[in-house]
Amino acid sequence: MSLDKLKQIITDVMKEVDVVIGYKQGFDPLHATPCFITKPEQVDQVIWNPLCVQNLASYLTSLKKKVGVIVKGCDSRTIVQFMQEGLIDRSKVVVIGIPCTGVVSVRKVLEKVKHEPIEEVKFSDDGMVIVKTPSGETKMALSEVAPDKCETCQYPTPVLYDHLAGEPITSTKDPQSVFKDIEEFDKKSLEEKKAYWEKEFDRCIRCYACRNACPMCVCQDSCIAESREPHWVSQKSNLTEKMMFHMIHALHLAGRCVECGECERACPMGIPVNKLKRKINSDMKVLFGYEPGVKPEDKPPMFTFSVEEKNIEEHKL
Amino acid sequence: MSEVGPKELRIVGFLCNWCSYGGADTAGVSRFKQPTDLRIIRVPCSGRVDPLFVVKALLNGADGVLVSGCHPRDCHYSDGNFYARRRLEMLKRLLPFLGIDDKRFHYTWISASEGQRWQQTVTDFTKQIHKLGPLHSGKEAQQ
Amino acid sequence: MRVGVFICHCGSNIAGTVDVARAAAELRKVPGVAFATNYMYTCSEPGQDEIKQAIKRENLDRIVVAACSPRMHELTFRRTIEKAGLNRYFLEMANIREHISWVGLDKEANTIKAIETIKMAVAKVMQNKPLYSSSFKINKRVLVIGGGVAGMQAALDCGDGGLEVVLVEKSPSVGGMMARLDKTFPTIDCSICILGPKMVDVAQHDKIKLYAYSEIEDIKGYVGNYEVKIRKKATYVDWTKCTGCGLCMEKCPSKNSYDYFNFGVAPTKAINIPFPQAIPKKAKIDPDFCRQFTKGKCGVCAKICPTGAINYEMQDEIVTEEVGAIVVASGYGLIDMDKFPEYGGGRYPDVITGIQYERLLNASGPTEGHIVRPSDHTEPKTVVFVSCAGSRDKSLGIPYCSNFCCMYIAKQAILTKDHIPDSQSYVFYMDIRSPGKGYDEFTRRAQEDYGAKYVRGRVSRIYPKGKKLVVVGADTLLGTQVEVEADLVVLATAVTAAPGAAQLAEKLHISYDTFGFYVESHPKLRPVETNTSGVFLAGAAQGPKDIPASVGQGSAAAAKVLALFSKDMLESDPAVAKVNENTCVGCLKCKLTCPFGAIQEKELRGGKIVASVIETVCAGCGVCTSTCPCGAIQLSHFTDNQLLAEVNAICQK
Amino acid sequence: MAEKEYAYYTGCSLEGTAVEYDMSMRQVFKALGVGIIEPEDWSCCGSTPAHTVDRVFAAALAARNLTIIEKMGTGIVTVPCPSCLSVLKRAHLGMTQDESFRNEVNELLDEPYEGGVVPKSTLQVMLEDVGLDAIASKVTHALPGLVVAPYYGCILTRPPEIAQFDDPENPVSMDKILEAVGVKVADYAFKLECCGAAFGVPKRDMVNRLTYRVLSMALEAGANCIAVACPLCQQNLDLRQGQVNSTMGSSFNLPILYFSQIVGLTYGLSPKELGMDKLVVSADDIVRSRITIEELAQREANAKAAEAEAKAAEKLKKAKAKEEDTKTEET
Amino acid sequence: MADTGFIPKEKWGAFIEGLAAKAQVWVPCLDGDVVIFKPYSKDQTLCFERPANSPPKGVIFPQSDTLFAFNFSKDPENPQKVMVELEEKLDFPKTIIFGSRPCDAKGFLIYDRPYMQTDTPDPYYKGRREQTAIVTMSCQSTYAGCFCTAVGGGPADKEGSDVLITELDNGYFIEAITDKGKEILQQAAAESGAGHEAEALKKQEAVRARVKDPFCANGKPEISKDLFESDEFWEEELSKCVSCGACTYLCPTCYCFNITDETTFEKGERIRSWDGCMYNHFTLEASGHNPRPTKFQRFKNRVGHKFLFYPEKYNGVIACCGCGRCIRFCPMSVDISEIVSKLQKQTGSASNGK
Repeated sequence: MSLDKLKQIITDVMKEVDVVIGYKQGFDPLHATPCFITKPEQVDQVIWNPLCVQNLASYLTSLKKKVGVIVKGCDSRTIVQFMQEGLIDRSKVVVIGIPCTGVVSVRKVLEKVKHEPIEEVKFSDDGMVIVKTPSGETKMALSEVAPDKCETCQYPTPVLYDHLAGEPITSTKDPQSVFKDIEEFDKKSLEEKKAYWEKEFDRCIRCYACRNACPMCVCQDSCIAESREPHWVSQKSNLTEKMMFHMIHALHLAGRCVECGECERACPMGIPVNKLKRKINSDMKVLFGYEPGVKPEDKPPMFTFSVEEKNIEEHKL
Repeated sequence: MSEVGPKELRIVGFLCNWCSYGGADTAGVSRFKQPTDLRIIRVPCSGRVDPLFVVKALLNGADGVLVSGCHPRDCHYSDGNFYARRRLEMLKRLLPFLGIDDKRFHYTWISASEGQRWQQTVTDFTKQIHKLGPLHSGKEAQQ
Repeated sequence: MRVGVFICHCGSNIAGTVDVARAAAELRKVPGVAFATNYMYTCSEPGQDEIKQAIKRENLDRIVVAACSPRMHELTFRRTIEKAGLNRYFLEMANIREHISWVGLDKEANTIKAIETIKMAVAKVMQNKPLYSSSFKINKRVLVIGGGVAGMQAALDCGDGGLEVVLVEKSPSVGGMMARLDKTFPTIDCSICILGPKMVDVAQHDKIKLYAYSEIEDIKGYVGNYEVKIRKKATYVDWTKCTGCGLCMEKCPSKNSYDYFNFGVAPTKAINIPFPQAIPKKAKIDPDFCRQFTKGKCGVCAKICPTGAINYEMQDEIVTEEVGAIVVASGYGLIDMDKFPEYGGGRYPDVITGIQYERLLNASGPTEGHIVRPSDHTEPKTVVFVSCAGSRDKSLGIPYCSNFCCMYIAKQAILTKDHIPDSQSYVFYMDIRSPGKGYDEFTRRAQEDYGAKYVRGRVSRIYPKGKKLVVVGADTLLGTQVEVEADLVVLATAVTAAPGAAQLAEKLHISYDTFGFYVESHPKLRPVETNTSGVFLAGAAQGPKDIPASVGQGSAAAAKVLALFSKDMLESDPAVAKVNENTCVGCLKCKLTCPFGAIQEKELRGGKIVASVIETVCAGCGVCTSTCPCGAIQLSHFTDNQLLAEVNAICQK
Repeated sequence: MAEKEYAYYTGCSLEGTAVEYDMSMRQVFKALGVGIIEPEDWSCCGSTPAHTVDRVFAAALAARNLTIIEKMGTGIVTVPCPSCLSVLKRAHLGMTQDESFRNEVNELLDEPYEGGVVPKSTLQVMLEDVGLDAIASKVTHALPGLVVAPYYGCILTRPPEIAQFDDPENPVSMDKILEAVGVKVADYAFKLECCGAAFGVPKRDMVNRLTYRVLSMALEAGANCIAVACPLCQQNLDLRQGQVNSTMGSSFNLPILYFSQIVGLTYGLSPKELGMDKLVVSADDIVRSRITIEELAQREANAKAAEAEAKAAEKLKKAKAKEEDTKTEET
Repeated sequence: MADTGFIPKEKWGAFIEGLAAKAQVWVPCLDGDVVIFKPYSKDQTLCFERPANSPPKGVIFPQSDTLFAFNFSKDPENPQKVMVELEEKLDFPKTIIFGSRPCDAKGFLIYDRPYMQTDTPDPYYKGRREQTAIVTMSCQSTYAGCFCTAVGGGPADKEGSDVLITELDNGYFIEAITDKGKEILQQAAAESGAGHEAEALKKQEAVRARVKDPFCANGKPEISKDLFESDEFWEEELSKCVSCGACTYLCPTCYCFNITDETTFEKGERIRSWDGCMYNHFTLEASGHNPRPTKFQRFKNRVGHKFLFYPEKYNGVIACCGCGRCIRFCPMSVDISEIVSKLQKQTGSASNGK
């Protein structure tokens, strides 16, 4: 995909919208940051490379204007899910899709270069990332430092778009193994799983970055994690309350999580927050054959029912 | 003390007003004896039971949670239990992922006339929970 | 907050297995509880006075009554505290009888359970908010489902009371089962002779709108305002033109139609009027047998009909009626013969059911009242009646008694002797159940005056032997096996729920028991109400019952409807969902899941979209509350915080 | 080759009084391609006496056999004798439905029964697993004019919660199989009537009276033979027919055949290999009037040839086994 | 100088363990792939290579702190009367924060002014603060987003620390800064620091030179009020902010809190827990009105508090220590240094930038 073509599309889209959301270079060579383009001269700031990790569709529900938005395959599912839930007016959104060959996990790159200051980041055509630090250049394969979601990506090309910057790509990842990690984890003993989550959630500082970064967390300021009416969680900072918050997050996303991974990326404490939601998604698939954010005409399974549930059997004691 | 064990465990029951609460009443009227561990919370409909109530109870000291509503198709509010079924099934599958035995959570359908079924359910579920033992160890209790 | 706790002994019902005094003492230690006491019978007049006085004396503002199930007395105590000036929703009940004292053996454990249960109620009541009903208009029309004797009685009583009635009957004529009976016990009155005038009244009553051959398609709404869709099934005869002359029936060449009215004891024509006294007396085509439909040509009736009423193209039609209350009198069904392979399972033509025998006895039946064997049309001399064919038989899933078989068997034995004086009747029975006025005398008359031989025992097998049927059974009084060679065997087949009873219940949102009979609000005290307000029961739809009981229930249901409609406005239940517009984010997921369509979108000043509840439509299930992610829509009286207070009261690590 | 293999539990009767049931059943299964293996070291099922004494003990006797069968891995055991079947099934169901009962029974066993065996009557296997089409397809000879009264006895379909097969009050499985092989089945009302069961010794009069009714009803229904699937029924109707005649003044001469024998005859099997000669009331008449002498001779020859072949195969197998043994010893 | 010492690498572990014997020692530990302060124990993996993901502020100002517990009790004879017993714990154990960075240490100075240096000091904060010694490690490198020199700090700044340790090639150079520090140095049984000073200084200077200074204002950036009050400015800069509060919770200087009572029937606790101006509830009034309903206003307050209001109140001291955590961990990479440099008065050269 050429950046020039993307810029051309943005320039065209600008004519019919109030703002186009894209990416520009962030505070250091390893970070990209969202940019809100309202003037033609800003188009030149736009970049596109594997550092463009943020899910820009997250902004759609809070914007009242007519918006053009750049989406990767995974991000596009957010828009489809918004449509299923009637959360956006599709006529006010122009979707600029980018076929994506994978992004980087900043955390994984930093781990590779031992958290040294980043001086330069380059991407080669053969899928390598070259990172320059004071102690020299480190070369790593993009696949090595990609976030987990890229490893099983089924939708490299956006599932929905008005403009596509580039040629569509089809996934080479086995659709059967999307939830392999979840299945593997579930095989562990109850004690192991309990210990795992206790250790992970204990780090939580309840900063709500996971929630606020989540495109599907529609409540935002009204989140029950902070309210007294209803009073689901106290202000105590113990494991129970932390777990409770994460269960609220997970259960409110049941059958809605599009697995963009923003929650996990946003967490400053490195908690695998998306795992719970992916577990529920794997069950949604089994129970209702449902995958969030794929078909705009689908109904999220928790807001509908079948009189006869084919895949739910009555539990015996 | 409980009939099934030396020490009572904490079991919370969410019962819909129209069927299962009535079923528990019927069991009472018929004097169907049951273990005493269960504490009942009356809700209008199983569809009112947010799975988070179950989580809240399990995280905060309950050893087992039982939810019971009208039989599917028989909901006083016509569809409430259909939603409940989906939500509770989702939760039941999620609990073991968190390391909580899904046997600690049971959801079922009991009508107002099924006193005997209620007795059986309470007895069996209480037995099951006693078999699993307490969910919360003393260490955590201090937290 | 000043909570008052009243713990009831209920005589020894509670105090026998719960230490109520200790419970009261424990509750006094709970912060927020300003007063706690135990009382012999809290629901009694003095018991209620005690609550009222304590509210004034102790300045109480919340009340917890620990006693029986709230399903029993919640309303009683709500009224009590209301009289003492408190909002009725400042009451919580702790069910320490049905859920504790009656089911737990150990007094110590019961007492602890009771204390905790009462604490839960205290925790909840402290979260309770005052709620106020609002009034809404009612549509003073009533729908009666089923045109049997119970339904007709309800319709006539409502009509006479000045209400407009919509009567829906599934079959082509009203009359139900009673119209098929020959005589009624214990007076041997001619059934149709006493029912006929009622049927005519129904037809002629200016307040009653009759939909015959129609079924309920769908019901929406709530007490006072129901919208009912009725399917008028195609009769292929334009009833506005049909005069009921019967010419078509006479000329119809298709003679082997199944006769639903006569339970197939003899065939009928494909176009027919079910019986001479039918109301409405209109013809209808059975397309399963009509040659025009099965073979595509015939048209005899169309040619012969003097008014040109025949219309082979007729389609079902859906009409909508608006009513404010519903009486369900959909009647009963009978178990199939094929459930009795040991009695031939329907393979032997001379083993018939009681209702078929009624048709044979009936002067307007297919044999014009002559008792003949269906196989060879000869007069039977030995008739065996088998009672409890299916009833009280757990293996068939029917543990209950069918209520009226003992009586009609006695009647049929008497009538058999009347019709064929040289006949001999045998009755195999388990017990004779005749607890009505004049009933036991009647069964004795069958034995003593009419010589029916009653054998106490069950029939194990019926098999044909030549032209006869051998009935093998036990005589448990003599302790021997009995074999009777019979000409005709009549099975008193068990009463079941009417076919489709469950589907109708689902449309009405009323509950039904394991057997399909509709469940009343209270078996003793609210026998014609259901748990869905505005829906009442009459007749055998609620359980097997005989004619006087059905008629009585029909009138009772009518009285309930008239009482309900005696006001112009109804009070809504304020325990409905409410939206906190500050925290609602307008995602409207609640609108997706509301089973009643009670939620709509609302735009606030400044353009913010929020959910809004239509109070009268909301039924108070709370599905919206558990759907709402931000807790902005809360079901009053069962809010998250109220339920959490209960959870927190018992779950403390 | 057998399509599917079943464990085949004969029980004691089929080794003695009902050897013809065993012979004919094996032949029919062979003709249908149903493989059967007899469990090694099977023991008494417990029969009637055990469960009148002690429920756990009775189940243990049956379960010992189930354990052996479970290890064979066939999944299903087919049982010709309804009494054995009922006992095995009762133990199986009791042990799978009630954990504490299972533990109690397993306590008595050397090796526990885990509940992995489904007992089925031979009728059930033929009707449900083989299927009527397959049964009909093997027919080579018609038996014209034969009218059979199918007699099921009391225990084959009852109690229904144990038997879990066919209609408990009006069974039709045998009717269907016999109709499938082209035999006319009488409309017989006494399919389930009591034959007197084991009271033949202590209360002979009563049994004679009961069998009399069963037999006369069959005649009345126009049957010229009765088909059975139970060794005890067969014994009471066949062995005691003379007794009945002498005590009741009747003159029955009604052959009582196992249904498998009738099926075997339509499959062209020889009366001898079907054990027809073991019947007390001879069925020669109904056989000879329907199958020619030449045909019978041919069948006899076929049977002998088959037997010889089987023996040869057995010999070869034994020889090979011996060879193997010595080989292993050498190594 | 007697206030310095040297510990060879092989004695480093023993040094920490020695401290842990006499006080509760909080050290940066590796947990998953993040570094957080935890109480020292032998089975923890210590990590001094990079600053902890979250600062050690929770040691002195816990995320949720039980101010006191209360019990309701009643005389059953007089159920109308409820008695309350309070239980307050104000004796705090001796504590050492070991391995914090100069910026983290400086954070506590920002805390001290409102919590201690007033007429009504906060007993909980003061109690813990006085019992706590801060042992700081000077930075060996710069880290994504950090800018300490731009706000008057430095990678080896001693302000706020009791001890400053600089890692050398074959050991650690220890400087005791306060009396508490001297006590620790004594305990360390260190070799003399003399002779290692030069190496330490050289290392410190080398890192200092690499720290970026987006303000170029000698550590004292000044903000233009005109731009600060412009809604357009905030809307343009902050569109990408998702208004989570990670920045405030990770900030060593953010000291806001909330107080709630968490009660059941008989008992309860008054909890003081972290809060932050990025949260909607922070300014939500009981009436339902919220004076800062949007993320723009909230972020404006955050910047304002650090660079305008706090300096106004406390003699020009900027309430930002330049640790860079809020930039590094911001999910949307919002850069406060970039925003502040844009807000700077047209004096510095940086204001010419974008």
